[in-house]
Amino acid sequence: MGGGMTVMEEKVAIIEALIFASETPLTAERVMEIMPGAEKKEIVSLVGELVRQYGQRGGGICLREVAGGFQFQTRAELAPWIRKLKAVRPAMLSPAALETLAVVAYRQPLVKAEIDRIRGVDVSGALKGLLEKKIVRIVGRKDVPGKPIIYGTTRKFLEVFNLRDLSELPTLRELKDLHE
Amino acid sequence: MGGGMTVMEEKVAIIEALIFASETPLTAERVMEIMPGAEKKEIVSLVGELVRQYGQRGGGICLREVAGGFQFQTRAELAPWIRKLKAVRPAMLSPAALETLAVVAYRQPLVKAEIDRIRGVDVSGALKGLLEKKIVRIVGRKDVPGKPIIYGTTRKFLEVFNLRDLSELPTLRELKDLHE
Amino acid sequence: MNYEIKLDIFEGPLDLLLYLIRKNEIDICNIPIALITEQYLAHLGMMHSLNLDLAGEYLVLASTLVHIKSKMLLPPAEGEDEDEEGEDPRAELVQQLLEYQMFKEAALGLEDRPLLERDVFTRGAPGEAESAAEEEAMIEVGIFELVEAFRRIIAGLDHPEQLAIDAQKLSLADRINEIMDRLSEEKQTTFAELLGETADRRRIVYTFLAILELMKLRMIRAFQVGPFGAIRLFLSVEE
Repeated sequence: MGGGMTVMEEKVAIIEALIFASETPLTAERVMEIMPGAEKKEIVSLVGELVRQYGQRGGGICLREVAGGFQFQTRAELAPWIRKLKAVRPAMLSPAALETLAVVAYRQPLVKAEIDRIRGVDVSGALKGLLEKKIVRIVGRKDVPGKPIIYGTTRKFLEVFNLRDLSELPTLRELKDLHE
Repeated sequence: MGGGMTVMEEKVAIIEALIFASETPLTAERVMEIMPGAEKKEIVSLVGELVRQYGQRGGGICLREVAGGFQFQTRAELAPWIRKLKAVRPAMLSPAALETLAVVAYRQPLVKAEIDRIRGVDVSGALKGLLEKKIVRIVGRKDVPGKPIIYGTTRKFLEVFNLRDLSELPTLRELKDLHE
Repeated sequence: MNYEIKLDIFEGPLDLLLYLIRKNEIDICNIPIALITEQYLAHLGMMHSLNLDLAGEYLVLASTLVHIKSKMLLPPAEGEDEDEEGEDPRAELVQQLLEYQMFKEAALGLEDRPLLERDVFTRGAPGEAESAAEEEAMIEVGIFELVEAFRRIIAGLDHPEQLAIDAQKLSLADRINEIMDRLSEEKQTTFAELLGETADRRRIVYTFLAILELMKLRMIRAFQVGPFGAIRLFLSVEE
Protein backbone atom coordinates (compact mmCIF):
# COMPACT_ATOMS: atom_id res chain seq x y z
CA MET A 1 0.00 0.00 0.00
CA GLY A 2 2.83 2.38 0.74
CA GLY A 3 2.55 5.44 2.90
CA GLY A 4 2.22 9.10 2.14
CA MET A 5 0.69 10.62 -0.88
CA THR A 6 0.83 7.59 -3.09
CA VAL A 7 -2.61 6.76 -4.40
CA MET A 8 -4.48 4.54 -2.03
CA GLU A 9 -5.61 1.05 -2.76
CA GLU A 10 -9.33 0.97 -3.54
CA LYS A 11 -10.16 -1.44 -0.72
CA VAL A 12 -8.58 0.86 1.84
CA ALA A 13 -10.45 3.82 0.40
CA ILE A 14 -13.74 1.96 0.79
CA ILE A 15 -12.97 1.07 4.40
CA GLU A 16 -11.97 4.65 5.13
CA ALA A 17 -15.21 5.97 3.65
CA LEU A 18 -17.24 3.40 5.59
CA ILE A 19 -15.62 4.32 8.90
CA PHE A 20 -16.15 8.00 8.15
CA ALA A 21 -19.83 7.64 7.25
CA SER A 22 -20.75 5.16 9.97
CA GLU A 23 -22.77 6.54 12.85
CA THR A 24 -21.25 4.13 15.32
CA PRO A 25 -17.71 2.76 15.57
CA LEU A 26 -17.34 0.40 12.63
CA THR A 27 -16.39 -3.17 13.44
CA ALA A 28 -14.43 -5.51 11.18
CA GLU A 29 -17.48 -7.81 11.22
CA ARG A 30 -19.65 -5.05 9.77
CA VAL A 31 -17.07 -4.40 7.05
CA MET A 32 -17.14 -8.11 6.20
CA GLU A 33 -20.92 -7.96 5.78
CA ILE A 34 -20.61 -5.02 3.43
CA MET A 35 -17.60 -6.29 1.48
CA PRO A 36 -18.11 -9.99 0.99
CA GLY A 37 -14.89 -11.66 0.05
CA ALA A 38 -12.80 -9.55 2.36
CA GLU A 39 -11.31 -11.60 5.13
CA LYS A 40 -11.23 -10.40 8.68
CA LYS A 41 -7.46 -10.68 8.92
CA GLU A 42 -7.06 -8.54 5.80
CA ILE A 43 -9.53 -5.91 7.02
CA VAL A 44 -7.85 -5.64 10.40
CA SER A 45 -4.48 -5.18 8.74
CA LEU A 46 -5.78 -2.53 6.31
CA VAL A 47 -7.45 -0.59 9.13
CA GLY A 48 -4.25 -0.86 11.11
CA GLU A 49 -2.38 0.67 8.18
CA LEU A 50 -4.91 3.55 8.08
CA VAL A 51 -4.54 4.15 11.83
CA ARG A 52 -0.78 4.28 11.38
CA GLN A 53 -1.06 6.72 8.45
CA TYR A 54 -3.29 9.13 10.32
CA GLY A 55 -1.10 8.87 13.41
CA GLN A 56 2.09 9.66 11.49
CA ARG A 57 0.51 12.50 9.67
CA GLY A 58 -0.24 14.40 12.83
CA GLY A 59 -3.27 16.14 11.35
CA GLY A 60 -6.44 17.31 13.02
CA ILE A 61 -8.17 13.96 12.89
CA CYS A 62 -7.16 10.53 14.04
CA LEU A 63 -8.58 7.06 13.61
CA ARG A 64 -9.20 5.33 16.92
CA GLU A 65 -10.44 2.01 18.14
CA VAL A 66 -13.60 2.63 20.15
CA ALA A 67 -16.08 0.12 21.56
CA GLY A 68 -14.73 -2.71 19.46
CA GLY A 69 -14.87 -0.72 16.25
CA PHE A 70 -13.11 2.13 14.49
CA GLN A 71 -14.03 5.79 14.44
CA PHE A 72 -12.54 9.06 13.23
CA GLN A 73 -12.18 11.67 15.93
CA THR A 74 -10.61 15.04 16.27
CA ARG A 75 -7.28 14.84 18.09
CA ALA A 76 -7.77 15.19 21.84
CA GLU A 77 -5.25 18.05 22.15
CA LEU A 78 -7.39 20.17 19.81
CA ALA A 79 -10.48 19.91 22.02
CA PRO A 80 -10.31 23.58 23.15
CA TRP A 81 -10.72 24.69 19.53
CA ILE A 82 -13.61 22.32 18.94
CA ARG A 83 -15.36 23.54 22.08
CA LYS A 84 -15.00 27.06 20.73
CA LEU A 85 -16.58 25.95 17.47
CA LYS A 86 -19.53 24.37 19.25
CA ALA A 87 -19.97 27.14 21.82
CA VAL A 88 -22.32 29.61 20.20
CA ARG A 89 -24.73 28.51 17.63
CA PRO A 90 -26.78 31.50 16.63
CA ALA A 91 -30.48 31.17 16.01
CA MET A 92 -30.73 27.60 17.21
CA LEU A 93 -33.77 26.72 19.26
CA SER A 94 -35.07 23.60 20.94
CA PRO A 95 -38.54 22.42 19.93
CA ALA A 96 -39.95 23.59 23.28
CA ALA A 97 -38.42 27.03 22.79
CA LEU A 98 -39.71 27.16 19.23
CA GLU A 99 -43.28 26.40 20.28
CA THR A 100 -43.16 28.94 23.07
CA LEU A 101 -41.74 31.50 20.68
CA ALA A 102 -44.48 30.73 18.15
CA VAL A 103 -47.16 31.42 20.75
CA VAL A 104 -45.51 34.68 21.81
CA ALA A 105 -44.97 35.79 18.21
CA TYR A 106 -48.52 35.19 17.10
CA ARG A 107 -50.43 36.08 20.28
CA GLN A 108 -48.40 38.99 21.60
CA PRO A 109 -48.74 40.94 23.78
CA LEU A 110 -49.57 38.28 26.33
CA VAL A 111 -48.89 37.08 29.86
CA LYS A 112 -47.07 33.89 30.82
CA ALA A 113 -50.26 32.26 32.16
CA GLU A 114 -51.70 32.52 28.67
CA ILE A 115 -48.66 30.84 27.09
CA ASP A 116 -48.84 28.09 29.74
CA ARG A 117 -52.50 27.57 28.93
CA ILE A 118 -52.00 27.40 25.16
CA ARG A 119 -48.97 25.11 25.33
CA GLY A 120 -50.47 23.04 28.14
CA VAL A 121 -47.21 23.06 30.11
CA ASP A 122 -45.29 25.42 32.34
CA VAL A 123 -43.16 27.43 29.94
CA SER A 124 -40.94 29.10 32.58
CA GLY A 125 -37.75 27.44 31.35
CA ALA A 126 -38.36 27.98 27.66
CA LEU A 127 -39.41 31.58 28.27
CA LYS A 128 -36.30 32.29 30.31
CA GLY A 129 -34.12 30.94 27.50
CA LEU A 130 -35.87 33.12 24.95
CA LEU A 131 -35.47 36.18 27.18
CA GLU A 132 -31.76 35.41 27.57
CA LYS A 133 -31.37 35.03 23.81
CA LYS A 134 -33.12 38.40 23.52
CA ILE A 135 -35.68 36.99 21.11
CA VAL A 136 -38.51 37.64 23.56
CA ARG A 137 -38.75 40.58 25.94
CA ILE A 138 -40.87 42.07 28.65
CA VAL A 139 -43.13 44.58 26.98
CA GLY A 140 -44.70 45.91 30.16
CA ARG A 141 -46.92 45.06 33.07
CA LYS A 142 -50.64 44.79 33.35
CA ASP A 143 -52.44 46.89 35.94
CA VAL A 144 -54.39 44.05 37.52
CA PRO A 145 -53.76 42.22 40.79
CA GLY A 146 -50.32 40.64 40.72
CA LYS A 147 -49.22 43.07 38.00
CA PRO A 148 -48.41 40.23 35.58
CA ILE A 149 -45.63 40.70 33.06
CA ILE A 150 -46.57 41.04 29.41
CA TYR A 151 -44.29 39.47 26.83
CA GLY A 152 -43.61 40.24 23.19
CA THR A 153 -40.94 39.69 20.56
CA THR A 154 -37.87 41.83 20.00
CA ARG A 155 -36.19 43.49 17.08
CA LYS A 156 -33.68 40.64 17.21
CA PHE A 157 -36.54 38.22 16.65
CA LEU A 158 -37.27 39.99 13.38
CA GLU A 159 -33.58 39.85 12.46
CA VAL A 160 -33.23 36.15 13.24
CA PHE A 161 -36.26 35.27 11.15
CA ASN A 162 -35.49 37.80 8.48
CA LEU A 163 -38.72 39.72 8.81
CA ARG A 164 -39.33 43.37 8.07
CA ASP A 165 -42.12 43.47 10.62
CA LEU A 166 -44.53 41.10 12.35
CA SER A 167 -47.13 41.40 9.64
CA GLU A 168 -44.68 39.49 7.41
CA LEU A 169 -45.24 36.38 9.52
CA PRO A 170 -47.23 33.86 7.49
CA THR A 171 -50.80 33.34 8.63
CA LEU A 172 -52.32 29.95 9.36
CA ARG A 173 -54.51 30.31 6.32
CA GLU A 174 -51.44 30.60 4.11
CA LEU A 175 -50.00 27.51 5.73
CA LYS A 176 -53.27 25.72 5.17
CA ASP A 177 -53.11 26.63 1.48
CA LEU A 178 -49.86 24.69 1.28
CA HIS A 179 -51.54 21.72 2.95
CA GLU A 180 -54.08 21.95 0.10
CA MET B 1 3.84 22.33 5.12
CA GLY B 2 5.08 19.75 2.69
CA GLY B 3 3.15 16.80 1.38
CA GLY B 4 2.90 13.26 2.51
CA MET B 5 3.48 11.94 5.93
CA THR B 6 5.56 14.82 7.19
CA VAL B 7 4.07 16.18 10.37
CA MET B 8 1.47 18.80 9.72
CA GLU B 9 1.68 22.38 10.83
CA GLU B 10 -0.43 22.93 13.94
CA LYS B 11 -2.61 25.60 12.33
CA VAL B 12 -3.55 23.28 9.46
CA ALA B 13 -4.32 20.52 11.97
CA ILE B 14 -6.67 22.84 13.87
CA ILE B 15 -8.47 23.85 10.68
CA GLU B 16 -8.76 20.21 9.63
CA ALA B 17 -10.24 19.28 13.01
CA LEU B 18 -12.68 22.21 12.89
CA ILE B 19 -13.91 21.28 9.42
CA PHE B 20 -14.27 17.67 10.53
CA ALA B 21 -16.17 18.53 13.73
CA SER B 22 -18.47 21.16 12.21
CA GLU B 23 -22.04 20.05 11.61
CA THR B 24 -22.33 22.27 8.55
CA PRO B 25 -19.79 23.34 5.93
CA LEU B 26 -17.27 25.51 7.76
CA THR B 27 -16.67 28.97 6.36
CA ALA B 28 -13.39 30.87 6.49
CA GLU B 29 -15.25 33.55 8.46
CA ARG B 30 -16.17 31.04 11.15
CA VAL B 31 -12.55 29.88 11.35
CA MET B 32 -11.48 33.49 11.81
CA GLU B 33 -13.89 33.86 14.73
CA ILE B 34 -12.46 30.76 16.37
CA MET B 35 -8.81 31.47 15.61
CA PRO B 36 -8.28 35.18 16.16
CA GLY B 37 -5.11 36.32 14.51
CA ALA B 38 -5.55 34.10 11.48
CA GLU B 39 -6.11 36.11 8.36
CA LYS B 40 -8.67 35.12 5.81
CA LYS B 41 -6.11 34.89 3.03
CA GLU B 42 -3.97 32.55 5.10
CA ILE B 43 -6.93 30.35 6.07
CA VAL B 44 -8.10 30.06 2.47
CA SER B 45 -4.62 29.06 1.34
CA LEU B 46 -4.21 26.48 4.13
CA VAL B 47 -7.61 24.96 3.35
CA GLY B 48 -6.66 24.90 -0.32
CA GLU B 49 -3.55 22.93 0.60
CA LEU B 50 -5.68 20.44 2.56
CA VAL B 51 -8.07 20.06 -0.38
CA ARG B 52 -5.11 19.34 -2.63
CA GLN B 53 -3.65 16.80 -0.20
CA TYR B 54 -6.89 14.86 0.12
CA GLY B 55 -7.40 14.98 -3.62
CA GLN B 56 -3.94 13.59 -4.37
CA ARG B 57 -4.24 10.90 -1.77
CA GLY B 58 -7.25 9.36 -3.48
CA GLY B 59 -8.65 7.98 -0.23
CA GLY B 60 -12.21 7.38 0.79
CA ILE B 61 -12.88 10.95 1.85
CA CYS B 62 -12.39 14.25 0.13
CA LEU B 63 -12.60 17.87 1.21
CA ARG B 64 -15.06 19.93 -0.81
CA GLU B 65 -16.27 23.49 -0.99
CA VAL B 66 -20.03 23.51 -0.32
CA ALA B 67 -22.48 26.28 0.52
CA GLY B 68 -19.72 28.81 0.98
CA GLY B 69 -17.75 26.60 3.37
CA PHE B 70 -15.68 23.43 3.51
CA GLN B 71 -16.82 19.92 4.32
CA PHE B 72 -15.42 16.41 4.35
CA GLN B 73 -17.43 14.00 2.23
CA THR B 74 -17.08 10.44 1.08
CA ARG B 75 -15.97 10.13 -2.52
CA ALA B 76 -18.97 9.94 -4.86
CA GLU B 77 -17.70 6.76 -6.56
CA LEU B 78 -17.89 4.91 -3.27
CA ALA B 79 -21.60 5.66 -2.79
CA PRO B 80 -22.75 2.05 -3.42
CA TRP B 81 -20.69 0.87 -0.44
CA ILE B 82 -21.94 3.58 1.88
CA ARG B 83 -25.51 2.91 0.85
CA LYS B 84 -24.95 -0.71 1.77
CA LEU B 85 -23.66 0.40 5.16
CA LYS B 86 -26.62 2.67 5.79
CA ALA B 87 -29.05 0.09 4.43
CA VAL B 88 -31.56 2.79 3.54
CA ARG B 89 -32.78 3.84 0.17
CA PRO B 90 -31.76 7.44 -0.38
CA ALA B 91 -34.66 9.79 0.27
CA MET B 92 -34.97 11.19 -3.21
CA LEU B 93 -37.09 14.10 -4.21
CA SER B 94 -40.04 13.26 -6.45
CA PRO B 95 -40.00 14.63 -10.00
CA ALA B 96 -42.71 17.11 -8.97
CA ALA B 97 -40.56 18.30 -6.07
CA LEU B 98 -37.47 18.54 -8.28
CA GLU B 99 -39.29 20.57 -10.93
CA THR B 100 -40.69 22.89 -8.29
CA LEU B 101 -37.26 23.23 -6.74
CA ALA B 102 -35.67 23.98 -10.10
CA VAL B 103 -38.13 26.83 -10.67
CA VAL B 104 -37.49 28.24 -7.18
CA ALA B 105 -33.72 27.86 -7.51
CA TYR B 106 -33.44 29.65 -10.85
CA ARG B 107 -36.18 32.23 -10.49
CA GLN B 108 -35.87 33.16 -6.83
CA PRO B 109 -37.12 35.17 -5.10
CA LEU B 110 -40.60 34.37 -6.40
CA VAL B 111 -44.21 33.82 -5.31
CA LYS B 112 -46.12 30.55 -5.48
CA ALA B 113 -48.42 31.80 -8.28
CA GLU B 114 -45.37 32.11 -10.53
CA ILE B 115 -44.29 28.53 -9.82
CA ASP B 116 -47.86 27.34 -10.47
CA ARG B 117 -47.84 29.19 -13.77
CA ILE B 118 -44.52 27.78 -14.97
CA ARG B 119 -45.29 24.19 -13.96
CA GLY B 120 -48.90 24.43 -15.08
CA VAL B 121 -50.15 22.78 -11.89
CA ASP B 122 -50.87 23.73 -8.30
CA VAL B 123 -47.53 23.24 -6.55
CA SER B 124 -48.86 23.47 -2.95
CA GLY B 125 -47.98 19.91 -2.02
CA ALA B 126 -44.51 19.94 -3.57
CA LEU B 127 -43.75 23.34 -2.06
CA LYS B 128 -44.78 22.26 1.41
CA GLY B 129 -42.56 19.18 1.16
CA LEU B 130 -39.60 21.36 0.17
CA LEU B 131 -40.31 23.75 3.06
CA GLU B 132 -40.45 20.83 5.49
CA LYS B 133 -37.18 19.47 4.17
CA LYS B 134 -35.72 22.98 4.64
CA ILE B 135 -34.57 23.07 1.05
CA VAL B 136 -36.86 26.00 0.31
CA ARG B 137 -37.74 28.78 2.71
CA ILE B 138 -39.99 31.77 3.09
CA VAL B 139 -37.94 34.80 2.19
CA GLY B 140 -40.52 37.49 2.87
CA ARG B 141 -43.60 39.02 1.40
CA LYS B 142 -44.07 40.88 -1.81
CA ASP B 143 -45.22 44.44 -1.44
CA VAL B 144 -48.28 44.13 -3.65
CA PRO B 145 -51.97 43.76 -2.74
CA GLY B 146 -52.49 40.51 -0.84
CA LYS B 147 -48.82 40.54 0.21
CA PRO B 148 -48.05 37.09 -1.23
CA ILE B 149 -45.27 35.05 0.35
CA ILE B 150 -41.95 35.01 -1.49
CA TYR B 151 -39.90 31.81 -1.61
CA GLY B 152 -36.22 31.11 -2.08
CA THR B 153 -33.71 28.32 -1.53
CA THR B 154 -31.81 27.67 1.68
CA ARG B 155 -28.22 26.96 2.64
CA LYS B 156 -29.31 23.35 2.99
CA PHE B 157 -30.25 23.38 -0.69
CA LEU B 158 -26.63 24.19 -1.50
CA GLU B 159 -25.47 21.45 0.87
CA VAL B 160 -27.78 18.76 -0.48
CA PHE B 161 -26.97 19.56 -4.10
CA ASN B 162 -23.29 20.12 -3.42
CA LEU B 163 -23.11 23.66 -4.70
CA ARG B 164 -20.57 26.26 -3.64
CA ASP B 165 -23.14 28.99 -4.16
CA LEU B 166 -26.10 29.77 -6.41
CA SER B 167 -23.83 31.00 -9.17
CA GLU B 168 -22.57 27.44 -9.49
CA LEU B 169 -25.98 26.34 -10.80
CA PRO B 170 -25.62 25.35 -14.44
CA THR B 171 -26.97 28.07 -16.68
CA LEU B 172 -30.42 27.45 -18.06
CA ARG B 173 -30.56 26.45 -21.68
CA GLU B 174 -30.89 29.62 -23.66
CA LEU B 175 -34.43 30.76 -24.28
CA LYS B 176 -33.51 31.95 -27.75
CA ASP B 177 -36.50 30.35 -29.45
CA LEU B 178 -38.77 32.14 -27.08
CA HIS B 179 -38.67 35.73 -28.03
CA GLU B 180 -38.59 35.53 -31.82
CA MET C 1 -52.86 1.63 -27.32
CA ASN C 2 -49.75 1.62 -25.26
CA TYR C 3 -49.92 4.74 -23.20
CA GLU C 4 -51.57 3.39 -20.08
CA ILE C 5 -48.31 2.88 -18.29
CA LYS C 6 -47.35 6.49 -18.82
CA LEU C 7 -50.47 7.97 -17.24
CA ASP C 8 -49.55 8.40 -13.63
CA ILE C 9 -46.11 9.75 -14.25
CA PHE C 10 -47.08 13.01 -15.90
CA GLU C 11 -46.24 15.97 -13.73
CA GLY C 12 -49.10 18.00 -15.15
CA PRO C 13 -50.82 18.98 -18.38
CA LEU C 14 -47.71 20.65 -19.80
CA ASP C 15 -45.74 17.49 -19.15
CA LEU C 16 -48.36 15.42 -20.96
CA LEU C 17 -48.27 17.81 -23.88
CA LEU C 18 -44.48 17.67 -24.07
CA TYR C 19 -44.69 13.89 -24.06
CA LEU C 20 -47.10 13.91 -27.00
CA ILE C 21 -44.88 16.33 -28.91
CA ARG C 22 -41.84 14.13 -28.33
CA LYS C 23 -43.73 10.95 -29.16
CA ASN C 24 -44.93 12.38 -32.48
CA GLU C 25 -41.52 13.88 -33.21
CA ILE C 26 -43.01 17.28 -33.74
CA ASP C 27 -41.28 20.65 -33.78
CA ILE C 28 -42.40 22.36 -30.59
CA CYS C 29 -42.63 25.70 -32.42
CA ASN C 30 -44.91 24.29 -35.09
CA ILE C 31 -47.40 22.06 -33.33
CA PRO C 32 -50.08 20.43 -35.54
CA ILE C 33 -52.75 21.52 -33.13
CA ALA C 34 -55.59 19.31 -34.43
CA LEU C 35 -53.56 16.11 -34.02
CA ILE C 36 -52.17 17.03 -30.62
CA THR C 37 -55.56 18.15 -29.32
CA GLU C 38 -57.07 14.87 -30.40
CA GLN C 39 -54.36 12.83 -28.66
CA TYR C 40 -54.47 15.01 -25.59
CA LEU C 41 -58.25 14.55 -25.25
CA ALA C 42 -57.84 10.80 -25.82
CA HIS C 43 -55.41 10.67 -22.90
CA LEU C 44 -57.78 12.61 -20.71
CA GLY C 45 -60.60 10.26 -21.62
CA MET C 46 -58.46 7.31 -20.70
CA MET C 47 -57.41 8.84 -17.40
CA HIS C 48 -61.06 9.45 -16.72
CA SER C 49 -62.07 5.90 -17.55
CA LEU C 50 -59.34 4.62 -15.24
CA ASN C 51 -60.84 6.75 -12.49
CA LEU C 52 -57.60 8.66 -12.12
CA ASP C 53 -58.00 11.96 -10.39
CA LEU C 54 -58.07 14.53 -13.13
CA ALA C 55 -56.66 17.74 -11.79
CA GLY C 56 -58.51 20.82 -13.00
CA GLU C 57 -55.40 22.04 -14.78
CA TYR C 58 -55.69 19.21 -17.33
CA LEU C 59 -59.15 20.40 -18.29
CA VAL C 60 -58.06 24.02 -18.51
CA LEU C 61 -55.35 23.09 -20.99
CA ALA C 62 -57.82 20.96 -22.93
CA SER C 63 -60.07 23.94 -23.41
CA THR C 64 -57.08 26.09 -24.37
CA LEU C 65 -56.14 23.55 -27.05
CA VAL C 66 -59.66 23.40 -28.40
CA HIS C 67 -59.79 27.18 -28.44
CA ILE C 68 -56.51 27.45 -30.35
CA LYS C 69 -57.67 24.80 -32.80
CA SER C 70 -60.89 26.71 -33.54
CA LYS C 71 -58.96 29.96 -33.94
CA MET C 72 -56.65 28.36 -36.48
CA LEU C 73 -59.55 27.09 -38.51
CA LEU C 74 -61.06 30.55 -38.83
CA PRO C 75 -60.05 32.64 -41.83
CA PRO C 76 -58.37 35.93 -40.85
CA ALA C 77 -61.04 38.44 -39.89
CA GLU C 78 -61.85 41.30 -42.27
CA GLY C 79 -59.97 44.53 -41.74
CA GLU C 80 -57.37 43.01 -39.44
CA ASP C 81 -54.07 44.77 -39.74
CA GLU C 82 -50.93 42.87 -40.62
CA ASP C 83 -49.60 42.64 -37.10
CA GLU C 84 -52.63 40.80 -35.84
CA GLU C 85 -52.79 38.64 -38.89
CA GLY C 86 -49.22 37.52 -38.18
CA GLU C 87 -50.08 36.51 -34.61
CA ASP C 88 -49.94 32.74 -34.24
CA PRO C 89 -52.69 31.54 -31.87
CA ARG C 90 -50.23 28.92 -30.61
CA ALA C 91 -47.55 31.45 -29.64
CA GLU C 92 -48.45 31.77 -25.97
CA LEU C 93 -48.73 28.03 -25.47
CA VAL C 94 -45.43 27.43 -27.24
CA GLN C 95 -43.72 29.95 -25.01
CA GLN C 96 -45.17 28.28 -21.94
CA LEU C 97 -44.07 24.85 -23.15
CA LEU C 98 -40.54 26.02 -23.88
CA GLU C 99 -40.26 27.62 -20.48
CA TYR C 100 -41.58 24.51 -18.76
CA GLN C 101 -39.28 22.27 -20.76
CA MET C 102 -36.32 24.39 -19.74
CA PHE C 103 -37.10 23.92 -16.04
CA LYS C 104 -37.77 20.24 -16.54
CA GLU C 105 -34.27 19.93 -17.92
CA ALA C 106 -32.92 22.05 -15.09
CA ALA C 107 -34.58 19.64 -12.64
CA LEU C 108 -32.79 16.71 -14.28
CA GLY C 109 -29.57 18.70 -14.08
CA LEU C 110 -30.07 19.12 -10.36
CA GLU C 111 -30.70 15.42 -9.95
CA ASP C 112 -27.45 14.61 -11.74
CA ARG C 113 -25.37 16.42 -9.18
CA PRO C 114 -23.49 14.49 -6.46
CA LEU C 115 -26.32 14.52 -3.94
CA LEU C 116 -25.82 14.47 -0.21
CA GLU C 117 -26.97 11.18 1.33
CA ARG C 118 -27.24 9.59 -2.09
CA ASP C 119 -23.80 10.00 -3.68
CA VAL C 120 -21.76 11.64 -0.99
CA PHE C 121 -21.98 11.28 2.75
CA THR C 122 -20.75 13.38 5.61
CA ARG C 123 -19.31 12.30 8.91
CA GLY C 124 -21.72 9.87 10.54
CA ALA C 125 -20.64 9.90 14.16
CA PRO C 126 -20.27 12.76 16.58
CA GLY C 127 -16.77 13.86 15.68
CA GLU C 128 -15.32 15.20 18.90
CA ALA C 129 -12.73 13.35 20.90
CA GLU C 130 -14.79 14.08 24.00
CA SER C 131 -18.43 13.99 23.14
CA ALA C 132 -20.06 17.32 23.85
CA ALA C 133 -23.52 15.87 23.36
CA GLU C 134 -24.88 16.74 26.78
CA GLU C 135 -26.86 19.68 25.43
CA GLU C 136 -30.49 19.18 24.51
CA ALA C 137 -31.22 18.55 20.87
CA MET C 138 -30.98 21.78 18.93
CA ILE C 139 -32.58 22.60 15.64
CA GLU C 140 -32.20 25.42 13.23
CA VAL C 141 -35.42 27.22 12.55
CA GLY C 142 -37.02 29.32 9.89
CA ILE C 143 -40.34 31.10 9.68
CA PHE C 144 -42.04 28.06 8.23
CA GLU C 145 -41.06 25.99 11.27
CA LEU C 146 -42.36 28.75 13.51
CA VAL C 147 -45.82 28.91 11.96
CA GLU C 148 -45.92 25.12 11.70
CA ALA C 149 -45.16 24.91 15.43
CA PHE C 150 -47.99 27.30 16.15
CA ARG C 151 -50.35 25.33 13.95
CA ARG C 152 -49.45 22.13 15.82
CA ILE C 153 -50.16 23.74 19.16
CA ILE C 154 -53.51 25.18 18.32
CA ALA C 155 -54.58 22.02 16.50
CA GLY C 156 -54.58 20.40 19.94
CA LEU C 157 -56.72 23.07 21.56
CA ASP C 158 -60.43 22.89 22.26
CA HIS C 159 -61.24 26.24 20.73
CA PRO C 160 -58.79 26.75 17.91
CA GLU C 161 -61.05 29.30 16.25
CA GLN C 162 -60.21 31.81 18.95
CA LEU C 163 -56.62 31.56 17.94
CA ALA C 164 -56.80 32.11 14.24
CA ILE C 165 -54.15 34.56 13.13
CA ASP C 166 -54.75 37.33 10.75
CA ALA C 167 -52.37 39.85 9.32
CA GLN C 168 -54.31 42.60 11.11
CA LYS C 169 -53.54 41.18 14.51
CA LEU C 170 -49.87 41.03 13.63
CA SER C 171 -49.78 44.61 12.38
CA LEU C 172 -51.38 45.55 15.67
CA ALA C 173 -48.67 43.73 17.60
CA ASP C 174 -46.07 45.74 15.69
CA ARG C 175 -47.62 49.01 16.78
CA ILE C 176 -48.08 47.80 20.35
CA ASN C 177 -44.37 46.98 20.55
CA GLU C 178 -43.44 50.39 19.19
CA ILE C 179 -45.72 52.21 21.63
CA MET C 180 -44.43 50.27 24.62
CA ASP C 181 -40.83 50.91 23.52
CA ARG C 182 -41.49 54.59 23.40
CA LEU C 183 -43.26 54.65 26.75
CA SER C 184 -40.58 52.71 28.56
CA GLU C 185 -38.03 55.22 27.30
CA GLU C 186 -39.92 58.47 27.64
CA LYS C 187 -42.43 57.62 30.40
CA GLN C 188 -45.15 59.47 28.51
CA THR C 189 -46.07 60.27 24.97
CA THR C 190 -48.94 61.60 22.92
CA PHE C 191 -51.05 60.18 20.18
CA ALA C 192 -49.67 62.75 17.76
CA GLU C 193 -46.08 61.87 18.64
CA LEU C 194 -46.74 58.20 18.04
CA LEU C 195 -47.98 58.89 14.56
CA GLY C 196 -44.76 60.70 13.78
CA GLU C 197 -44.44 62.60 10.55
CA THR C 198 -46.14 60.09 8.30
CA ALA C 199 -49.87 60.52 8.05
CA ASP C 200 -50.39 57.10 6.50
CA ARG C 201 -54.01 56.13 6.94
CA ARG C 202 -53.26 52.53 7.89
CA ARG C 203 -50.71 53.66 10.43
CA ILE C 204 -53.21 56.00 12.07
CA VAL C 205 -55.80 53.25 12.30
CA TYR C 206 -53.38 50.67 13.73
CA THR C 207 -51.92 53.14 16.19
CA PHE C 208 -55.39 53.94 17.41
CA LEU C 209 -56.34 50.26 17.65
CA ALA C 210 -53.08 49.50 19.46
CA ILE C 211 -53.82 52.19 22.05
CA LEU C 212 -57.31 50.76 22.60
CA GLU C 213 -55.87 47.27 22.96
CA LEU C 214 -53.24 48.44 25.44
CA MET C 215 -55.90 50.23 27.48
CA LYS C 216 -58.06 47.13 27.45
CA LEU C 217 -55.08 45.09 28.63
CA ARG C 218 -54.58 47.73 31.37
CA MET C 219 -51.03 48.31 30.27
CA ILE C 220 -51.39 52.01 29.57
CA ARG C 221 -53.63 54.87 30.58
CA ALA C 222 -54.75 57.70 28.35
CA PHE C 223 -55.72 61.20 29.40
CA GLN C 224 -57.07 64.05 27.39
CA VAL C 225 -57.05 67.67 28.47
CA GLY C 226 -60.15 69.28 27.07
CA PRO C 227 -62.26 68.11 24.13
CA PHE C 228 -59.59 68.74 21.47
CA GLY C 229 -56.51 68.58 23.66
CA ALA C 230 -53.59 66.24 23.11
CA ILE C 231 -54.17 62.61 24.12
CA ARG C 232 -51.44 61.79 26.63
CA LEU C 233 -50.42 58.20 27.27
CA PHE C 234 -48.72 56.74 30.37
CA LEU C 235 -47.70 53.28 31.50
CA SER C 236 -50.18 51.85 33.99
CA VAL C 237 -47.43 50.19 35.94
CA GLU C 238 -44.04 51.82 36.37
CA GLU C 239 -41.19 49.44 35.70
